[in-house]
Amino acid sequence: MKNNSSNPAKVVCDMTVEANTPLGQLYGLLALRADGPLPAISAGQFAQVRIDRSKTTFLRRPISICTADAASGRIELLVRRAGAGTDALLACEPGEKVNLMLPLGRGFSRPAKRDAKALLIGGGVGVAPMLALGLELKAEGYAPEFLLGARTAADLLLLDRFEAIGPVHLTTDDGSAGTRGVVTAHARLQRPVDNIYCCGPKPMMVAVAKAASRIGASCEVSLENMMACGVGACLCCVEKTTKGNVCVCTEGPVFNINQLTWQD
Amino acid sequence: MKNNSSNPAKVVCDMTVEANTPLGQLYGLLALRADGPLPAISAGQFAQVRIDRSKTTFLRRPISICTADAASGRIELLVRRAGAGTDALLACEPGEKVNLMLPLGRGFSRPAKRDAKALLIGGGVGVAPMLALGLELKAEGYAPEFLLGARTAADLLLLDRFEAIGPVHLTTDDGSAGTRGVVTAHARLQRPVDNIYCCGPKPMMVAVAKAASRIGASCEVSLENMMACGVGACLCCVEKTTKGNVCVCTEGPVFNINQLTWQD
Amino acid sequence: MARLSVNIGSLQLKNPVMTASGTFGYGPEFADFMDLSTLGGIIVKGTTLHAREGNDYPRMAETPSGMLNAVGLQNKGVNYFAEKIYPGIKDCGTEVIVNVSGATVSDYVGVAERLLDLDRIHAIEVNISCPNVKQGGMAFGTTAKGAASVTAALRKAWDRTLIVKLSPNVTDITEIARAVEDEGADSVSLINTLMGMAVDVEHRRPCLSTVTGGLSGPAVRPVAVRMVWQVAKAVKIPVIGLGGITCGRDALEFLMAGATAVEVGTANFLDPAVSAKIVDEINDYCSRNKIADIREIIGII
Amino acid sequence: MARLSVNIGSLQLKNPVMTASGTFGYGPEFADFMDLSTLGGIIVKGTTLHAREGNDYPRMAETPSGMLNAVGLQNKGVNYFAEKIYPGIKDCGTEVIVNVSGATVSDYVGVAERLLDLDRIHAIEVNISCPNVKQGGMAFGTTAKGAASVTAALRKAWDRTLIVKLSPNVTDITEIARAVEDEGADSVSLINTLMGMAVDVEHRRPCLSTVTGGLSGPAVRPVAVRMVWQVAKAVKIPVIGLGGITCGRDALEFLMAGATAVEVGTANFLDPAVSAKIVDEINDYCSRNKIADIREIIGII
Repeated sequence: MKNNSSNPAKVVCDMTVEANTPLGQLYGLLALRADGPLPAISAGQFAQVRIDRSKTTFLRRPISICTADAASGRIELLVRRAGAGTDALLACEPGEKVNLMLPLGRGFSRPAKRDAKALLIGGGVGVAPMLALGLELKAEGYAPEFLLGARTAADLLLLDRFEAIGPVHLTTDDGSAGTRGVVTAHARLQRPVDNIYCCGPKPMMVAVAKAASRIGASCEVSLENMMACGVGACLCCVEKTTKGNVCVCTEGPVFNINQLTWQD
Repeated sequence: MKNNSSNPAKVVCDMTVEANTPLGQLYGLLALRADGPLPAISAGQFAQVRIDRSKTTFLRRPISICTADAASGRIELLVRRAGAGTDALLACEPGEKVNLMLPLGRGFSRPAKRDAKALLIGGGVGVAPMLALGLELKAEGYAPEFLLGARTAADLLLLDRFEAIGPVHLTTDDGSAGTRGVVTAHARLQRPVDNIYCCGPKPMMVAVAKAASRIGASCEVSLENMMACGVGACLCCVEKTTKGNVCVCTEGPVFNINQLTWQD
Repeated sequence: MARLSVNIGSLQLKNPVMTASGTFGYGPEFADFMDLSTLGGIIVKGTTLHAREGNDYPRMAETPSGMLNAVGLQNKGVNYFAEKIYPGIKDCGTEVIVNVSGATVSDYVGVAERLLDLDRIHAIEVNISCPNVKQGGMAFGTTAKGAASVTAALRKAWDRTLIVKLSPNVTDITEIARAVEDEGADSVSLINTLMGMAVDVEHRRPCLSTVTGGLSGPAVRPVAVRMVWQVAKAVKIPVIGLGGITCGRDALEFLMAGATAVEVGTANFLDPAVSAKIVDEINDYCSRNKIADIREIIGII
Repeated sequence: MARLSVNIGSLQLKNPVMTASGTFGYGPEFADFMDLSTLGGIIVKGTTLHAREGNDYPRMAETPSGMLNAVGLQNKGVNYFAEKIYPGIKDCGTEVIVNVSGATVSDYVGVAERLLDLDRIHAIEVNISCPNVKQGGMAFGTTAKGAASVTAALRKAWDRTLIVKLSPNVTDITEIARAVEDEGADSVSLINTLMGMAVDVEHRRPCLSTVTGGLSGPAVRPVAVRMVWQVAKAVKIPVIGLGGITCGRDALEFLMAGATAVEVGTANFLDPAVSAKIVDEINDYCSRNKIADIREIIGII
């Protein structure tokens, strides 16, 4: 039962670190290159990254793909220091090899209408898939807007990249950049929105989901449940949905909020 | 019960890799520097090295100290690739920190007579403590000779360093350098020897011990039993001696062959 | 190329390497990464008579060289397996073995009876050792009496190869193994997970929704090898070894300790192609050591 | 600075961190690396009535996040301890607890009676769970009856704090714990090592001279935390937790699961100063979380 197609949907491969750019104390942007082309990758999909340098990290770490150029075998990963595993990953030096499984999971859907008002909302490191989605939507002729939130100005990542794609609205908890407060309090949500795409801390996504229902916008969120396998085998990363417990790694990580049971 | 002396006999500390010199495919010489002076170190003592880079290496690795300059906090370790732990150690880059416990165990004794004919016999990576001992003996006014054995010429390590101390006799299994055959077959053992000091593979040490008894030379060997703690707490590295099971890490690693039960 | 084929009862495996239940899905999940037909067998996830939702999230915690899980037998039931999954995997080129679970003896029997309709299922592995379900599961696996009762009932209902998966959470696993052997099991597989627990000290709560869960991974391998060695000396039926196997060397530990075949579990999460590599590594070891037939080293210790 | 002192029976510990028997020698072995007086206590190596040579080399094997040992209670006997070692450590500034082992009940009693001569020994830890000796040891620890018999005899002979160290190699550790509590033990400590085995596949032989040995280290921590949690809920006497503790966070897992104190074992081999650091890390956690008294979080789960 070998997948005989010369280009399987998923691969496991060593990739070379082309660059490892620190973004402040807490974050880093890892540029990786495969030896050849990669399978098609769509915004919202993730990679399972093996952490060879950390003695205490046993499992792979799921990391959302920030940008991808499958043809040239290049991807970028936005990494937040969350423990020994991510610390070790951010310690990788250019030229070093990192083993990844990718692309995994299902990405974001597309707005029903070509002229839809699409608002991409990212919080903290959750901006990663929003950059990928923004690039895809723009390339496909949509006009995405961004609403990015963070604790402080220092935690607003890759702003220049977002501004190159479309209008960017900002909020910070301390008001050091953009509007002070949470994203859901931002004025942009008072104006019409057709499609909301969101990735960030769960409390933020829950609030965004509520706001979306209120204003009648379609809304997809990207979940970050803890995972082991990343391919739907271990059933550890399940989210309770209208269809019962489903694997975030295969049915998600992107879900339409209608599938979720956050309201209950 | 703090050891209040300002200079304890043993320390655990991070040391900086000053150089990591490959010696062929199988070996490497690691030069390490502590932030300050180290406790007095004598030939035959060893260090317990923590291997941070290897996921699969749980315990420290005991490694014989090849050369030491306690005052300047410098030591050299001769390392043979024997698995993931030593591979990771030999992958260390200059500037990297390595954590060590040292100096551990008891070193070699001194010849009874100032004009003793001392023959230092080393096999493979077992030459490491012989270099330390040779340097000490010469500095103390003895005239040490070396008998070094290895599989091939490529496995004869640090020859220039030995030749700078005293006469060096060589044997190789394949005859690619020195006399073909084992060290115990070397002609030097036909001529008078008062003190033999030996470190190498166990079969070689057993043969040397036999030869020493035959020619009536005093003989000390350095054992390499597997260990966990290195300080006499776990009782895992025991060797059967005339006094029963004793810890190689504290009673040794150097033993006079009279203490051992190899004859039985 | 050494002869690697082994027999478990009437079941013939092209080589001793199978994938463990709950760690390899039904197989297709891994088809992008490796050739499933290179395996000795695939043991599909725990299947029950009726669909089960399993336990609440969080169900997993990472531990030193291992992980805890508390999935709780989430599956869509044996009918769904027979109708929706079996047709897609029956021709995958290797033996497909179904892991059977239940809360009562009649549950187990019901699953086995339904599986009799499926020609290509030549063996079942009976899970009497799941630590993550309230009823049944491990309850049957921690007493010789409980283990015997499930085995006896299934022996009547299932005439193909019957493998019973044993719990390591017992004082004397050989007693349980002998009990299932006496009731006609063709083989025992061990070990299932060790019951464990982890605490999130920052939030002062258990890491798992169920508090305790099953520990797997390389951490448990020494316990698994020991139990396989003990059981292989205590019974005449073939023993299948599992617990922390990550490479050919690890698999050989189990074979030498007395296992006729092995299952690769948690390691599938670390490297999705590892099970195929393990077959190659066992082959390499045999060539390197002039071993013509893997059976030469099975139980050599 | 939180209040860290805890009581085990009549034994008062300045903090809940002790070093485990067989991993810290008698203390002085580590005095170059840390200040022994910062510890809650030191549990010295297993002591028997008469001197024991222990098992043959090899006695140790490295395993994933752990190690196997088969030392077999090598020690010079209780008289040697009383005469040659006790004088040198009785004033080390922390509690010295003697781990007592034997092959027969009268052996255990004989050791305890000799220790009554030593004023500074306020507690003994009774090892009924050593997997590495043929007679006695684990035999007493795997049945409630055996555990009770040793405990009852020692309770008569020893009027100071009596701690019984339990084996994890059982189906229901709470049953054993209740049995020793019923016989008057002041505390139980757990877990001793899990019985394990490793194979040297290149030489096709066991790694240990005894074939099987005791598994310790972070690998076993989830099993240890689970058993401590179960036992703490089953008995009224204080529980001492051990098994794979390497840092303050690990120690806090045990405390929150119900342990009144902990023992640091194998980690002493990785960092000879780790036990002192763990005391500091527990203090830091308390300050960070506004905990005035460690007892606020003991058994919080």
